[in-house]
Amino acid sequence: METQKVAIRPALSQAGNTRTMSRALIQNYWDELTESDATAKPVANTFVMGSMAEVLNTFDIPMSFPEVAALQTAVKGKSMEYLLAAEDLGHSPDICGYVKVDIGLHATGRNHPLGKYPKPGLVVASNMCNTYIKWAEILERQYNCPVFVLDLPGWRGTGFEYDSSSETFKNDVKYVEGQIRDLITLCEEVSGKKFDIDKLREILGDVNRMSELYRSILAMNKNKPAPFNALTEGINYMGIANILRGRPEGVQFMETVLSELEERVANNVGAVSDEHFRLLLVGVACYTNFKEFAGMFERWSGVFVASEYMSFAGGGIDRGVVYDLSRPIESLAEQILITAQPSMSGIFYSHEWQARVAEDYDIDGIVYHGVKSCRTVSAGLPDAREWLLNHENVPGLFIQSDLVDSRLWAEAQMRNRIDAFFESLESRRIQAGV
Amino acid sequence: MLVAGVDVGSTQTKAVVMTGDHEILGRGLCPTGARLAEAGQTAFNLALEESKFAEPDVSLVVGTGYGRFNIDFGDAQVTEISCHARGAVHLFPNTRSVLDIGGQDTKAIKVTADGQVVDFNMNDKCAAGTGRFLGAASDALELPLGELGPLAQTAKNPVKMTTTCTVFAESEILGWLAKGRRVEDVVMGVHQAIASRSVALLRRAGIEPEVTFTGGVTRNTAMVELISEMVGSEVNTNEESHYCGAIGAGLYALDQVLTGASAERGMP
Amino acid sequence: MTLTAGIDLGSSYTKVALVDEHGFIESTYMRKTGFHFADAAEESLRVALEQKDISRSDVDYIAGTGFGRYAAEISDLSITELTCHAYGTHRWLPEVRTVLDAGGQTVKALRIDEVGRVTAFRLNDKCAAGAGAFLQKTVEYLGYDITDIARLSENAQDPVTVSSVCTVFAESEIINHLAADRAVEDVCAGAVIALTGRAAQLVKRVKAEPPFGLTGGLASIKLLTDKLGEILGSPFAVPPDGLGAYAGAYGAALLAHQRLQKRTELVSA
Amino acid sequence: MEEELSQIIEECRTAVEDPEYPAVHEWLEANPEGKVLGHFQVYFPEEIAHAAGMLPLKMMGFDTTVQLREADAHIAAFVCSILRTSLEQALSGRLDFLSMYVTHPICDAARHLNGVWARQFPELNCQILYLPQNAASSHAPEYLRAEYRRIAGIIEEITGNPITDDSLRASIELFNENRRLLRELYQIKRETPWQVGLTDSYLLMAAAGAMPRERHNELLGRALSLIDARERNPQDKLRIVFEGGYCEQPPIEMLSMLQDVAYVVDDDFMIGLRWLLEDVPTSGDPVANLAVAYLENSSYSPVQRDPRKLKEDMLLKRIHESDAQAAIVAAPKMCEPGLEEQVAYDGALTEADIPHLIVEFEEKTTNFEQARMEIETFAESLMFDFV
Repeated sequence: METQKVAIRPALSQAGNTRTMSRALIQNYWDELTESDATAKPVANTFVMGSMAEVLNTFDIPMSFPEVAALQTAVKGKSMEYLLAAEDLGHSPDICGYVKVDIGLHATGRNHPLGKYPKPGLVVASNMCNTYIKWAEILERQYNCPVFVLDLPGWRGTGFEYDSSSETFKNDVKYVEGQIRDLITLCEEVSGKKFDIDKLREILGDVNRMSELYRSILAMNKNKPAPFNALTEGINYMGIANILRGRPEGVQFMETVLSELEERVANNVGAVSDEHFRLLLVGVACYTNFKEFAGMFERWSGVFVASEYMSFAGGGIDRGVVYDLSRPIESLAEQILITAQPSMSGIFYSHEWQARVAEDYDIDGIVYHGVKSCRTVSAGLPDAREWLLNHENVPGLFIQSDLVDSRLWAEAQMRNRIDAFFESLESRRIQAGV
Repeated sequence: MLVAGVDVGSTQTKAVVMTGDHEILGRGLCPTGARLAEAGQTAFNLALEESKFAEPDVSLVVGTGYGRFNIDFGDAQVTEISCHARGAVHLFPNTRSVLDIGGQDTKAIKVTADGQVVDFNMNDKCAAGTGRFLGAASDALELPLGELGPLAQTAKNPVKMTTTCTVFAESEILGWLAKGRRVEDVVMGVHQAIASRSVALLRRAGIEPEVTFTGGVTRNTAMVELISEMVGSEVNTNEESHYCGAIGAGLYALDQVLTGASAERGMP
Repeated sequence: MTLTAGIDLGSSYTKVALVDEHGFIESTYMRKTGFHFADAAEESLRVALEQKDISRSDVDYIAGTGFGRYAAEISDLSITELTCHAYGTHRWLPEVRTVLDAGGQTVKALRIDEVGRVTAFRLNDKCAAGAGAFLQKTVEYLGYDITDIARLSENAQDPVTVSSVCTVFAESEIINHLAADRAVEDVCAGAVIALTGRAAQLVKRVKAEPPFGLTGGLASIKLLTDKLGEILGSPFAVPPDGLGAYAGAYGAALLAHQRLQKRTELVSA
Repeated sequence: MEEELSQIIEECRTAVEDPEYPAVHEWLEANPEGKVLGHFQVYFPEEIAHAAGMLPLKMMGFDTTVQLREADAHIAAFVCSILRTSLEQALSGRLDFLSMYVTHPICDAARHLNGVWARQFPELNCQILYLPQNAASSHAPEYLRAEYRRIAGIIEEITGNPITDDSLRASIELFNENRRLLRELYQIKRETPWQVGLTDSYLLMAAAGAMPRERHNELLGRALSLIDARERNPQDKLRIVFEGGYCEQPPIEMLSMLQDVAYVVDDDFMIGLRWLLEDVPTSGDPVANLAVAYLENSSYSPVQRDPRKLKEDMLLKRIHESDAQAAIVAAPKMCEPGLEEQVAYDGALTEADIPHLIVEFEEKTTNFEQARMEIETFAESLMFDFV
């Protein structure tokens, strides 16, 4: 077999800070959950998109993110045992693997490789993914805990931009604001604490700050070479953005990342050695074979300079959250609605977003990775791919596997498609006479 | 000066030996079987035999196909997507779209005038509609692959196969036979299923004439007719089409010898 | 004596069992089904009768089962292979509460009650390298045939992993293992283990309870039987003297006797 | 009499099964200025479109009569048949008569339909109707009223016809009549299932979404009296409930197989057509009435979240009210919401000691051997007397 070229990152004074820090923060996250479980402190099971971290943090209700937990079991090579445990209970091979890993964790003593997986004392699920709601109902049945469904009407038109001056928007805001007030009442019951609007205000301020930093981080990859790999490193940035949304540690983390990236740029250090192809990832990665997956691109010196995942799965934090602290609840309702769009209509009309990113980040090609587990992300990819190719002349590769189900990983087929894609990108260069 | 291209596919291995001015002196063909390296060597030897030259006379060998990394005597590897594209344009210079129905992958490729890949589409994460589907039919019907095409052409009233999944195929075929349908009508149904699935792949990038059909299945006249019919124009094939991947590999070998440009496209 | 025939028209093989009122098997016969179910049924019955020179007129009732049950005009009644399999196995192994039938095209897990009635069942997901045909293709690819599976798989040192769910991609995994020069035995065993894992999953999904029984063509593969027992924590019993393949035909013939009885009761009443 | 009935059923079958939409074209010939609104499963307040003189058409999938040529190029694998076939219908030009297309994000795959349609048909007005997923919220009715008004506004623009309270009331009355007739049909299924077979009752019901309601009221009204007049004898068959037909529909051939082995005394086929359980009041604000009816007086499905309607409880209720002995819990291949209910249904039915079978089906299939075997085995296990 041929030898793999894997990019080596040179040592930097800052280098590794981000990694050690994110590892520590993730361990803290698990320690907090483990402790809450031990002390029977009610934990909120919430999801990365539309987590309502702003409200939950106001009541110091610890948040447990099942997607993050499931992803980590896959990276640790443990997802299949949980997934199969769920299938043994009768769950279909054709439903979301994240859901099954979660069910498996709950069915096998809630022992996660990184800590104790807590019982939910409250489930918050938005409709940003329909499966969240089904998922919440599964937990509701098992633990009969309170379930709060945050219903966020997406943009109705067939465009990508959300018209926040419209009547529709005003009506949606009323609906969402009402729901947020209901959630606040529910949190008061669950936590036994009174609602403190000033604390909410403070948290909203942190989210504003984090969002600003997150945006600057993404923008760093407009540099050549791109300082970070949106596939391998971006996943950490986004993970922290989700689990520490509205917490000062989260803000500090983003500051560290930004300064590390600034230093990489100053030293002209790229995420992969001799950056050769600049790529955009649309869809999500394959975590059961994460290293092989990333390696298949790195051996061609291809770097993911941007990833749609870092947008929609961050609950829209990349779109610039600007809460008006003078009217916290109203502003929360408005901003949630606006920033929810990338994860709602945004996914369906994302061809416009992709075209813009391809332009701004000088992308050579787009990798569309569809996963069986996530129809929210995957169902429309072939159509978007076709649009980008025919309207913007941006080449795209369409591949499929799964997030957590290694039975859907076919290495030979995957490699063959990826190699062929890079060969065709090279051909395009020859054409262009570059 | 001689070069060679060896295409180790999942079912068959093909090799050609060609001269600096693209003349094909020898062809080799053998089943791939379990030992990929051996298959590559065998096909290469057969090609050498026909060419009346010996291995040392060949200055460069490029491997392609699933087993491309197993060809220990190969100097470089290129995927069969690039090779089929290159080979197709070589065989039919007006080619803009290429279709190859392979054992595990069906490829629909859009190419430029000089055989560079613009876009390609392959079967989804599921082997639906690949050449393997014909294999399943021949297993289920206990008929040799070679007989399927001619048999299909005698069909009067083809069945509608609803699955293109090879795993489902056998039971659906038996299902039709159990319903008393004629064997040729079932076989034609199988051909139509693969053809429409393959043409759907071509459509993903937009079908641009001329369409050239490559690979082993080109010897199946029923399939060639069906695809022409669905594409809406006669698709190109000839006796060399079967070796198209190997020919493309040979051409890449030639590039490297002549220009020194690494045949492995873009590998820095 | 009254005699009934059970004809199991499987997608690959047709099996016949002639059974008397005590459940004693008078004659059995098996042949490839081919495409003409009616002929296959007629032919097999004829041979089964000839073997023991029984005349056609001595057969009081015929029950057809299996994939082609509707095409067999000669049968008085058609019953599904699941019902027949369960009942046939039940009569051989009365204590068994869960039957796994591992055949060429499908693998079935059945939970049965104390009278041999199916209370729950599950068939392999078609979109999975689940059934015997997968093993067959694998060994053929390795240059052996189905009869070698047992031997090869038992001599494995370090079985490979086959994770892909699609048969076709599973095949390509096998190609890749061979390309990586893994031993034929290890590859074969890997395939058997992959299939065993899926079969075990099916058994779990019918909320299986031991004792377990195993029927069907693959019952002869020791590695499979052992692994299954290992995974599910209880051994798998197999029907007497290699009759496993006839479970469906036997069950059909037995159920035919029940119908026959009911009919005579009705007549006398 | 039987002949007249079979003529009615044939008209319904054509409307439901013919991929050329003959019933729609007939209507368009009679109303040259008429406009058609296509709405994807599960529910759409068709009264609003009707009030503006539009013909509401329920997007259904098709079996093998529609060959997938284009659709797979636009939508990923791992999605159900109805998404593919309905998209294929549009891409093949058979739906060119549509002036408006509305989806409700019922599932993660269907959410993409609007985007795909919008990219493929820039001229067509594609709208998303956001029905509340927090149905029990006290804020939902007001939100939904405004959302219906928004849709009404777009319909008024497209048709140029104002939707007045009175025109809407008239439409509500027409649809109330249709709902009444459908309730009657289902009452027959529950009380005297031998009077009408499953495929016939299905076609009679489903046709409501595929032809003008005026015509459907006529046909169904007449059919019901003919069915009533039948003198058929009950057979010794199982009484079962079929659950799982709320969106993609099982192929007719599967239904006829079902009716061979059992009486299907209740089901959730095309539940959107029967979503509103009672007459919608015509007094007061009709738009508000429609919104309230959707939320407060409606059926259930795996794609609506309403804590007041726990699905397993609703299924048990359906089984008891129809006095069924057993249930078939089905889901279309790749249907995530449907599949996600199965374990809960299984648990609830096991606990209630109701024999049940869990099966998968796919609209686009001719191969029923497995489904047939599973269903027959299920019936045999309940009907054979083993010794």
